[in-house]
Amino acid sequence: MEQEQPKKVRSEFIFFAWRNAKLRIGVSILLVFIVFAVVGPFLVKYDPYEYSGPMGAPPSREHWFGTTIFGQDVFSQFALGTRSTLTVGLLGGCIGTMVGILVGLLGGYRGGMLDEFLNVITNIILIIPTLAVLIIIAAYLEVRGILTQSLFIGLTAWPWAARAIRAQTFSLRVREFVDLARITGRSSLRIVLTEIAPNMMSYLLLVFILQFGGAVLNAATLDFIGLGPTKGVSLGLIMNNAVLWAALQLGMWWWLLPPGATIAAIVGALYITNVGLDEIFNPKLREM
Amino acid sequence: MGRYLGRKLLIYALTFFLAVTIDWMIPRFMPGDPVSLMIARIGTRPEAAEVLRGYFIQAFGLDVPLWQQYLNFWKALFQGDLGVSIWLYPQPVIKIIQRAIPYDLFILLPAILLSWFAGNHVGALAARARWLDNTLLPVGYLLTATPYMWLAILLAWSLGNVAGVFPIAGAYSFSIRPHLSLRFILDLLHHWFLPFLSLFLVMFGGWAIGMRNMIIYEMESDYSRYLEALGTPQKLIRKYAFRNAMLPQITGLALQLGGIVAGAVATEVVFAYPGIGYIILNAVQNQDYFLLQGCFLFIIIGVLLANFLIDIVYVIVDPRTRLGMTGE
Amino acid sequence: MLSLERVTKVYRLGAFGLQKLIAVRDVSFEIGEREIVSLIGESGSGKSTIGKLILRLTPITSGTIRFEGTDVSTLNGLSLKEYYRRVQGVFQDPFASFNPIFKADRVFRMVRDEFYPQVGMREWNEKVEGALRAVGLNPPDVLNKFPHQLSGGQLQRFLVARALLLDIRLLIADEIISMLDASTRVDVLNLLADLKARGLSILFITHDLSLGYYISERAIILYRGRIAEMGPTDKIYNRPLHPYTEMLMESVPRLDRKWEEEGRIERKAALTGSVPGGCVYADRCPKAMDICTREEPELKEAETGHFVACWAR
Amino acid sequence: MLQVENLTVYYKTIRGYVQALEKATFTLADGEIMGLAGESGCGKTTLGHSLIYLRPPMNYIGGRVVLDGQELPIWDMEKMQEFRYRHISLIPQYAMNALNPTRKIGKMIAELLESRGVSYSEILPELKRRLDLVQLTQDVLKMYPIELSGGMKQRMVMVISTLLNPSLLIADEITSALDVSTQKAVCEMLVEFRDRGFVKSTIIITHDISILYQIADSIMVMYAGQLSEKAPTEVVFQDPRHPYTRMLIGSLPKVGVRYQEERLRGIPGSPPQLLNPPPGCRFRDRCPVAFGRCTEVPPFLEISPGHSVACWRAF
Repeated sequence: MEQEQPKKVRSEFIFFAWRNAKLRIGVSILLVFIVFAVVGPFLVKYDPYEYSGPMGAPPSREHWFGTTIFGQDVFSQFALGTRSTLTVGLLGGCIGTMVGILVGLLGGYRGGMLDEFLNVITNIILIIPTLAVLIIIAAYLEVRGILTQSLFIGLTAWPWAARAIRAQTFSLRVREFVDLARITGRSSLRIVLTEIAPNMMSYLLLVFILQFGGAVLNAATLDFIGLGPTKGVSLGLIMNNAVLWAALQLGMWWWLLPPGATIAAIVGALYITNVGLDEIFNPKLREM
Repeated sequence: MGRYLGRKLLIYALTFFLAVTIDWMIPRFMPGDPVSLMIARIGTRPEAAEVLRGYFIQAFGLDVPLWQQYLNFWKALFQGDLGVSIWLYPQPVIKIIQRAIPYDLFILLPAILLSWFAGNHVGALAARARWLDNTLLPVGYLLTATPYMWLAILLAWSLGNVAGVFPIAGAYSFSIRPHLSLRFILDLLHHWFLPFLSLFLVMFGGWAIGMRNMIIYEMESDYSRYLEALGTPQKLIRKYAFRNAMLPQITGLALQLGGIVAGAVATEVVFAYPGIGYIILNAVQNQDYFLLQGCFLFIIIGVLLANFLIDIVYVIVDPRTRLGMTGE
Repeated sequence: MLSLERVTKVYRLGAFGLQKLIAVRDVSFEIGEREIVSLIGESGSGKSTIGKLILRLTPITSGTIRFEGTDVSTLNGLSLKEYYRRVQGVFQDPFASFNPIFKADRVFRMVRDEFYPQVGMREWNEKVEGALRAVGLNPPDVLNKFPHQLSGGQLQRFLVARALLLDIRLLIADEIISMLDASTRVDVLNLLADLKARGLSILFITHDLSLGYYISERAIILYRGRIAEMGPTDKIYNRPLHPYTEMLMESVPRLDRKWEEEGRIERKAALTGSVPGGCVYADRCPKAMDICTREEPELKEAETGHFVACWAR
Repeated sequence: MLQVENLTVYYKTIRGYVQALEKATFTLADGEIMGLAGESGCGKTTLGHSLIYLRPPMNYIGGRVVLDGQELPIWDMEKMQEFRYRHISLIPQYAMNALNPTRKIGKMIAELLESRGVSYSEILPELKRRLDLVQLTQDVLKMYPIELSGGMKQRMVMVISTLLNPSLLIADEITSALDVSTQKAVCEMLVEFRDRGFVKSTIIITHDISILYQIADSIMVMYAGQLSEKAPTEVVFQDPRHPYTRMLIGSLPKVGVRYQEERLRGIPGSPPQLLNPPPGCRFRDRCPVAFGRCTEVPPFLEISPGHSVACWRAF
């Protein structure tokens, strides 16, 4: 019976994961959008910028989400936009998390002047409003693609992650199992990778989810100001065009509402997943 | 206390220094020649292009060595010279920004303070009333997940376009000239309400959730348990928990400032509200780089000032920083 | 075998390391072959820091630590690994000593990876089982389990077994039984005595005086990073020379006599605490003289092998 | 005078009930300082806390608690409110963090007292006298907890907890975080509080039996959720009747004992899981004198005045 313990631990995790409604809801919504982002563009009948139908027509059989004021198919834009928005979120979230992990682990494990230095840098970038920097950078870029956008979003979003990971590393570093690895003659890099990082996996997942959500929102805001990808479509860009071409004044709700609702749903699902995972990883938050 | 504020001030000074440097660096070190780019985008006749080029080179100060350009940039900055706008040529950038700032304060101050106040109180209530908790949590998460501009669009469409209760563009009606009268003030407030509400709502969700989580954490802490074991009524325990949960919320306010700025920019764009955000949109559309740079600097300065104010408030409310017991 | 010469450790605190905390100051002592030395002190005495310095877990500020004649601070890479082959440590918290997400026997695998990559799996497993039996564990009971499935006592034995896999000469035992239950404490303590019988030397770091008496031949009393008194255990316990040691001996809850039976120590002395110049104990010392607040006393040999740092002696 | 009868408290977990306290029956006389000893997880803290503050995941299963002739509604968080602090009080294990970090201590005490309907200004002179007694200056009332050292906070909490002269005081592991010298001072203060009548009786929960030898009038030993033995301190040390008590005391190193001369022995094995404990005496597996009868739960019986044991061999 004793031998079965480890299995029990794992099954306990699954038990809580399954029982957690927040996680179930969050993950299902995310899955729906991810599937849509993958499959959606194949269902599209028109080029997103092609003038393919009547101008400013409400949703119909032919144009599921109606058309823009120029007669472009909103659904085509929407399907491609969802894909690019999720891509930016994923890439930007990855980059932000990576840099955060690097800076946090390095400063937290090494300590001393290096940490002091990284800490000051982190604090400075934390204070500077990310969007302002992004606007300046994006404005001067001649060609903006999804990749550059993700890169810049990731590179400005890491500070809080670094701070949180640094604090975690700090508390793990003084644990005795790290000392034990050191007196076994392990190198610092190996200790960080094999002793400290595995203990933060759940935490890193949470950080990534939040970075993901943040990147989606940041990208949407940038696109909305008109600093999005110079080619291609994104959900922010759809809203940008809609507002610029007076969709509000004309009451073209089909042009205005779907992109924002999708962003809200994706980010909301990410947040809810985050809370659910937090409850599972952190037994204190479990409701008995 | 001195140490705490001193350290913060040092960081702010470094931040400002870095921000100005970024502002100076980006047009010079980004790939491509910004001057040709601008001229190409403005797309004038060749003769005019030459004049423009001369002007730009002089304005950027590109004809002197880099270090001198950098020093000149700082010098001009301290003289309040941020260059001349291209979009509203020949108005100085600083004038345009000065005109916009009152609108930003008018929207942001009430939205930040009220959402913070209301969010904290509602969050604290949610921590003890289960029905409120069950409704507040989903609503709160949905609100924080909503992009600022979309909530703005939603409000403008529903309350402005469909219901027709509020205007959806501008700071006041075109038909009225700004002057001090009840009619004008009411008109101002009428235009102000929707942008304010959209900012307020998004922020409110975040504060309420933050407060709810913090207060639950505080109610589980050792001092709460001790008071409970001594039979203290819940009222006092909650009061303490609320007070202590406020502290991280104050720090949170400082951390959220960047996001709030972004929100304000997006909201102003939706409502064509003549604050910095609206200027940024126009600067972007008109390739007005001087104006963008100026806006960037003003945002940084505003955020730093706000951060410092929050620090002072924090020192006043948390005895631990006053006694120099914590470093961060 | 191991000698410390005027070892000092200063921690830098606060922003940019502007504040200093002297954790250990001018500490010199030796550990001989087959000897158990107790390092006794209250919290903040620097006893754990000394253990960490010997294990090279934190850099030394000044002074030298020599192991069999070699300056430990000069070691690096392979030579440091050789040092760890001979000097090992076991720490206070058995549960924190194991990475909670891995099985407990991972600590053995790590030793093999780092020190014996050439040894075959079968031979290695036999060696591990031998070490486990040597510390009184039944291999099938404890192998292939997660740390939380084992008791604190079992985990501490596990770590001793881990050290035994190497050719160790010196074991630094830092408060290794303070978190164990009374019923298993003494067994781990006895294990240390068995190790000594196998030819090991042990530095037994503790805050519990009765444990120090049970296990060690020599004891060192630390107070705020300085050695207050050092000498054969029975002499220190039965005829303490330093007023601090005296106070400790009176305060420790003993099972052979009650506090009331002796004169009550001045309570105030035990409760204040500020940092003066001169002797660090002067502010609490009932025998403090003028010189105590001005100059710091050196460690002097009061009788053969019994050292004390006190102006009153 | 405290009478506890068949008090049973379980912890609710997802796998079922952890039987942390099983049918505890004992009495505590006025003026008695009783030490409650046992290994970690034996239920001593559960017993202590259930007397004042029984909240989930602790579940009241059964039993009666009578204090000074009045039955305590320990299963009812609300009704217990009246008894807490005034009649039963607690010095928690986490005394170092028990004070609100952002309130001045004096103000916190004032608010605490007012909330219980006691006038701060009336009690202030007595509060100051007691601060003197525990060697704290009156200035601490104007300080924040962070300005106090660990030992000072510990004493501050001692004064606060006993300010209303409760009949019963539960002191939970109050010495474990302290240095030897401070530990002694704090223990002596506990005795003095009793001597001066600030509290009638005290339960000291600790894993350090040598402390109990110094200050307790009686010692109650618990094992795996069951009471093993309760007797006056001297009797527990001179003539323990439960094998667990005997082995536990036998395993304690004493100054004057060295391993070369007298090799002490621990208790082999480990306590049973309390999720599904084996029937009968829970010490059975580790007991050197266990026999057939031990599969039945031994009653906790008084074998001589003030000396109760739960062991078939002792009857």
